[in-house]
Amino acid sequence: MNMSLELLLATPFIGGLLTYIGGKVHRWVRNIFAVLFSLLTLGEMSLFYNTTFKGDVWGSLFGSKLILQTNPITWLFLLIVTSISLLVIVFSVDDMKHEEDHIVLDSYYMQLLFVEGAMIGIVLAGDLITFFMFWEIMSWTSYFLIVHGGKKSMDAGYKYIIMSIIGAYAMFVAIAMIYSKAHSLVYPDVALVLSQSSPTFTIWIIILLGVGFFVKAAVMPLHTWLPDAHSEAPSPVSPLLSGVLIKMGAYGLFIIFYGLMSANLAKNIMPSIFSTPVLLYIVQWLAALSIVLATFLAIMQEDAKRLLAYSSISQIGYVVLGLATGTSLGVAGGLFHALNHAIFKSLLFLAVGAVIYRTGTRNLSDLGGLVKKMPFTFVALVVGIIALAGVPPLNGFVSKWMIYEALLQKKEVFLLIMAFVGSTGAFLYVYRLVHSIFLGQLSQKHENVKDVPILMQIPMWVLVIATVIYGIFPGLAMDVIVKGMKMFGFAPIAYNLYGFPQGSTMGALKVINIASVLMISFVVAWIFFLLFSKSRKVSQYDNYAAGQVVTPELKYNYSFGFYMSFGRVIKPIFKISIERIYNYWVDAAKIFGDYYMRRVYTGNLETYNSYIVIVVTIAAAAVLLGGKIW
Amino acid sequence: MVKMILIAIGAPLVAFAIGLSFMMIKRKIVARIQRRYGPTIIQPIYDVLKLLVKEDNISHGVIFSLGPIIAIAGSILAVFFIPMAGFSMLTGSGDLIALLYIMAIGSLGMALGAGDSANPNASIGISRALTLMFGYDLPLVIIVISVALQYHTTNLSDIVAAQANGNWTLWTLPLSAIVGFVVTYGALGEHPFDIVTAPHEVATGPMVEYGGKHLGFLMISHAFHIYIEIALFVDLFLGGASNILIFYLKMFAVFFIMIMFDEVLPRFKIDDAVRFYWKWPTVVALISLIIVLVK
Amino acid sequence: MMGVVDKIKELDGAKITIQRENRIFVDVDKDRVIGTLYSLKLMGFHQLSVQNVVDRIKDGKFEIFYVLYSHEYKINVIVRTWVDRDNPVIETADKIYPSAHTWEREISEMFGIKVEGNEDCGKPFILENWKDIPPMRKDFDSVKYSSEHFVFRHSEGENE
Amino acid sequence: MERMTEEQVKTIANMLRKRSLWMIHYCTGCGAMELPPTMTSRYDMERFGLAPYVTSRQADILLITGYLNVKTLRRVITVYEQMLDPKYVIGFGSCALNGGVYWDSYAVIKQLDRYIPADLYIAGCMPRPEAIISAFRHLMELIDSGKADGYKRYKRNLAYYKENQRKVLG
Amino acid sequence: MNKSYELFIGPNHPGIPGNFSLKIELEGDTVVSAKGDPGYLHRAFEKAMEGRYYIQNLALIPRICVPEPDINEAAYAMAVEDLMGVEIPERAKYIRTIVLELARVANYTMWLGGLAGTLGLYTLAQWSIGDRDYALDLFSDICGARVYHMYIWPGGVRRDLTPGWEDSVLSYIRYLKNRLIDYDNIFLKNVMFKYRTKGIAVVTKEQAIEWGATGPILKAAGVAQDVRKDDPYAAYEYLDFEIPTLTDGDSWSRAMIRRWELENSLNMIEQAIKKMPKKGPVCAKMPNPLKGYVPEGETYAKVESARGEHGFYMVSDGTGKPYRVAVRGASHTHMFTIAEKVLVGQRLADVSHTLVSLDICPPEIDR
Repeated sequence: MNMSLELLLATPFIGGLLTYIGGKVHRWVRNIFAVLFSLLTLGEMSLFYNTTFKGDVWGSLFGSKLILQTNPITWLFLLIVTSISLLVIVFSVDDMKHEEDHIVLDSYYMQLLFVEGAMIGIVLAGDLITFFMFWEIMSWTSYFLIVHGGKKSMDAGYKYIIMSIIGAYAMFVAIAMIYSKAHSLVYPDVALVLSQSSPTFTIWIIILLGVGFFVKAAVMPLHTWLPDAHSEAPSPVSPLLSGVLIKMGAYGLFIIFYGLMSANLAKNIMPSIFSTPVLLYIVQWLAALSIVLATFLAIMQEDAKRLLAYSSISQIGYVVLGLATGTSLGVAGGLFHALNHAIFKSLLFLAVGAVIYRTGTRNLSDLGGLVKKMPFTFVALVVGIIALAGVPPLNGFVSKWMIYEALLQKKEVFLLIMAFVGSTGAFLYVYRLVHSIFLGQLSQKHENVKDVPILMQIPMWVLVIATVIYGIFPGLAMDVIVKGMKMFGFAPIAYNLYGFPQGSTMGALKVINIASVLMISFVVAWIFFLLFSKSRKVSQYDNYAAGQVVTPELKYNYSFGFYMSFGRVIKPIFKISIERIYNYWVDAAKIFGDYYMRRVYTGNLETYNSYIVIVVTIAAAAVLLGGKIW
Repeated sequence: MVKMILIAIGAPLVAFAIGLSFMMIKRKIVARIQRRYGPTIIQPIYDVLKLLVKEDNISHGVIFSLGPIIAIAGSILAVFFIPMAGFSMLTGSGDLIALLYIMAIGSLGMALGAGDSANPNASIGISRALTLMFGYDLPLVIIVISVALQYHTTNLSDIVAAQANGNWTLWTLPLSAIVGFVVTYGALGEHPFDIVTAPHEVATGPMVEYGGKHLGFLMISHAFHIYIEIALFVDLFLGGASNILIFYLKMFAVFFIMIMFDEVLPRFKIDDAVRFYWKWPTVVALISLIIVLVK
Repeated sequence: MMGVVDKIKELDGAKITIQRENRIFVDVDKDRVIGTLYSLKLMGFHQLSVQNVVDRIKDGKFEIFYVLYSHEYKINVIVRTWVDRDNPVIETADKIYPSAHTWEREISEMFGIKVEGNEDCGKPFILENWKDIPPMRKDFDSVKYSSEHFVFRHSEGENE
Repeated sequence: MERMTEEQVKTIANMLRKRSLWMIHYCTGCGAMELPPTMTSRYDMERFGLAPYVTSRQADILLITGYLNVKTLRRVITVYEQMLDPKYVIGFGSCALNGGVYWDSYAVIKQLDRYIPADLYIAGCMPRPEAIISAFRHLMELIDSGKADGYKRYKRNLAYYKENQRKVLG
Repeated sequence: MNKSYELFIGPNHPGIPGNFSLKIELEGDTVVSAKGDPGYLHRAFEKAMEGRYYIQNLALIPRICVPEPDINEAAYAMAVEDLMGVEIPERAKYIRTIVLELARVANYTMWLGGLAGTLGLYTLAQWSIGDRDYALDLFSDICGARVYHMYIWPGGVRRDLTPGWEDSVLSYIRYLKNRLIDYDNIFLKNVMFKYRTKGIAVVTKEQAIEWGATGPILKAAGVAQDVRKDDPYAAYEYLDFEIPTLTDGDSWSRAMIRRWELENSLNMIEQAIKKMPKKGPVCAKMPNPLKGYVPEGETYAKVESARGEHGFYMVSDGTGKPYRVAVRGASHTHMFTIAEKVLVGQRLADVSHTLVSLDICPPEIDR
């Protein structure tokens, strides 16, 4: 058992290197290696289902033990990391085929696997050094993944890495502060130190660590890197970033809120509002603001991936909001939403990626009418948006419902209202997404578009099935979550396979009933529909145009500025743009950074790869030998 | 068991009948307000049946045809979650919060279908519909929260039960009830919120390409829709009812007052409608919510 | 009020006919018409009521008239000019009177007069798919066209 | 037996159709001037289940309100072909019948039923609301007896109609 | 990036007042360009009139403008009278005034219904168009037709008023004045109405003059111009009336102007009935219409229609048929010079409302 945690951690790294080498042999060797190793990681991960394992020392650094650990909560995040990575890699095989330069591709797969490994490391970490080390590896490798997307993505990556560095420094300072007090960075020791130190110290530590996680989780106002990075990254990378990478921030928050700082501690050192410690209450408000503002911004987007990116900010807001409630139901809802968001957001990014793959554009106003050409992708996207909008019976609904109930129980009504607003707003932007891409008039230049190849469809199907299963049987996920939360001192919540009985919640939920009644009424309505005379299919040009004839030349498709009138309503809110202030800073940093960084970042991928490999090797060597050196 | 099945079949039928009767009455009352004689009372039935027996139907694709079907399926689903005169099939399977989302299923299905008609008028109509939905959802959510906090439950059956003996929410939370009434206008698309289908602007909006049996289905789903919105209002604020006649009378009273106002108001523009909902109804609902919180 | 009539009388190369106290005909050459219109507008004739054409087929000319009106003096001035029927080209007045733009579109379609400077002239306006000579010309026989293109109903009975 | 039921279904369908006639909101000519009075409070044609509807897909009756210009004819044909069966056409006034006062006009077609099948004509220029309502009543009778079969004729003689249309529209 | 899209308003669209097509290009919900497409009602009146006798043309001209046909008859009659030098009898002048003003009332009530309809208030549309119908009854009393009266003809009017007609008119006016209070309450004083119309489709004074606007558009922009005052015809010089003006030039001002004019017209009819000579000829002595030739010459006759200046430019070559008749409809300028410019930047929701507010009458444009 001991070995296997390390094996699990090592598999993607080894796989990454082998993939890179395999790429020199043949591209199929590389592809098969990449898929195999991510599959292997998933397989190894699944062994840890329902396992709790504390403290597996795998090295030491600065006299602090390096520990790997696992429990059901980490398993949940491992599941997200490994499964989405596998699907992304499978999707990449066809999606990245157009890339001519095989070096680019080799390093691409290697970086994918490295990011996966780094995230596994973060989740498995049992001490802050391991955590921080893999955190950094994740930041840098994902930066390289983002810049694969071309010229614009360089800027986006810059923004991302600069903000990541700021977050990392904050984190580093916090870790150094703890280390200076405790001389050990293992979680239980840290928790002990925090509980014994002065409240000011503890609050500072939490704030500093929190900044790092907030940057990664893209909670407003530290979100500005996300829209650019997630939209400019290559289409298979976006699901990894949006679905998984930002969850690491959420995981980090979970660790500091409930791992390093017990609930009592928080209550003791700071005042409470609505029985929530004030710091958590502020976090809740930031999360709620993220939900609302990012929803508004998503509504106004004209670019499919940017829209999804903003929606990610909004959805991660739910996760953080749930995590910060501090009640069992809320935290469980937050964790469950992290899983659900990973599933449906990856699904959406893959579906949009499939559209980009076939049409070459992600500009919503250039698309339209693709439902007849790409029906499978359409179904995938529709399932994704229904889940995202939180409409029963799909998975997004259940976790949102839990968060709402938790807020309602705590009478945090204003947060609840904001969460609700974000969710109704989601109807707007998800409909815009599906309408602009798949409905409306098919443009002439997309006459010959086909559905995507089977290798790209499989990941989408897997995610569609997962969306439905976790929606109808939320108990499957709750098994893991409730068990894991017990270890962090949460009271268990009553649940069953299909939902929640009335008791620990203010109302009851049984999704299977909703789903089955919906299905039955749908079938009844359909049969009733079929009783009447058949419909004849007409072309999209045989359309009402006030008596005039619709011709292909006519621009008869409403897509640009879909919610322009709504935009007029919310305009006053965005008079002061946070982003503009940030952009100014980033530009300044760029001017400064360009001079020095160009020396190091030559723009040559081979060089980058060698950097990564060297860094990883040195880190590994330092850690493995660390105990002996220091 | 037999009773369960009977209710399962009967509830949607009763809901449809009530909704349809309101459609009939509405046309007659509106005609009288407009100094006309008005159509025969069962005119909507003729209209729906005529549409259903059209010999020719057109479709722009599968999604286009699915739109009206999902609209009806979603409406039937919502019917089960609203306690109807003592019967409440599924209130134990989904509470008020779930109901808010369930009520959206039909509209979203309809929106998908209308989008597939490849007509900008339909697209504008849906854009307006969703925007309007966003507009009235804010006050609606606030009043739903205040009612839930008032009775410490989100289960609609319990809320109805708590209002027994004339202890209606209307008396305890009059401000919320007023906002609920205003929200119902938007939810039903009555004047001045008939922005979605405004014929002079977008040529009936989402329905622009629907004809024949598709349109008939949309009319049926509208009947359900009327029932759902008003039944929800009655359950939340007028204490539901223990028998169907009283339930109907309460619904009728609400509907009647609604028509009286709606025929003398011109139409809002969509952004003004959202601004309106986010201004007064929201403020009033928040006041009511704060009253509940303080109590 | 007489002041403005005197001013009109002083217009270069114009033949003035005072039909009524408030209706004045100003006949000018084709080359001078834009200048005359401009001077009249400066005098306060801001409104172009109608601009249209009379087909003087016997003289082989098109008579183009502009009915102007002044809010100030309450006077109608009708400016007339003539162009050859064989080569009907006029200059646009839409820089002076914006409403002339559409009138010119109409006369160019109905009479086949070319209007220089008006880019919309020549595009179909009222008629669609018109292949015959411009219909408002005197030599276009409407009855003949209509009996050639349409079938009249003669007696009772369906045509099937 | 089977034939009988089919017959019965048709009868019921026709009964429903005549009670709910939706006319398309298309004012092709000046006859449309008498439609608002017919629609509104004084004559109130909603009494008979007649209501104006907006798009071609929703409507049952196409009213050719008066003369039909060639340019309009093209749109009318588009609208007529977009309408769903069963659909009925009423020609308003003498202009739709034989060109009326525009007998010598180069722009106005002279016989509506050469281009689209008319089920009914209303005489007069312009027909009074009473005449319009009586025409609707007559149309209802025709529908009831199954004689309003213009849409079937259009399908049957499509070549004839298309030929005529092509001649005029070019 | 495809930013804009196109939308047809008309011909088969409730948002267009008549058979007309407006192709608008929109970006989001804002109009970026609007192009009118006329010709759907083109019947070649001007051509047809050249081929008919003066008296035959009487049957054609009312059909040029359907909502208010009488102005055509009056302008045509005035043009012919002007060419022939005929002075019409006093009583005919008053009758013409009454008929024209009654037609204006009919037009404005219909217009009010149209405006209310575009704003979604169908109740007022039902009321006002229903009330208009009683005015049509009055027409049918004097000439037998509801819409196309052919009552005003060269030399005066076709026949004398039916006995007791004045009283019916007066009772109708009383009725309508009472109803106007209801209209005001439901619509013009409605907060929502102000909300929808204030600041929409603004035509400023400078623009109105520059673009050649007439009628209510000009009055709403602050220019008191009215053919009835400036160049009085019929019996207007004997009547006492004011020209209402406002300064905003927006849709609300135009609605208010029309509302005042409606009341003005009712008052004018009352005055005219009071002042009208009770007896006397209603038609000047005219030559046999089939033989009588109109002298050679040209003239421009104009009347004030509900939309603005309505004119007939008539050229006679001395034969029994007019050589050329050119019709000036106010909507021609209002549509192509004003509406197309004013619509740019408007919201889609305001397009049909703007068209009705400018009172575009397609038959007048197409002719």
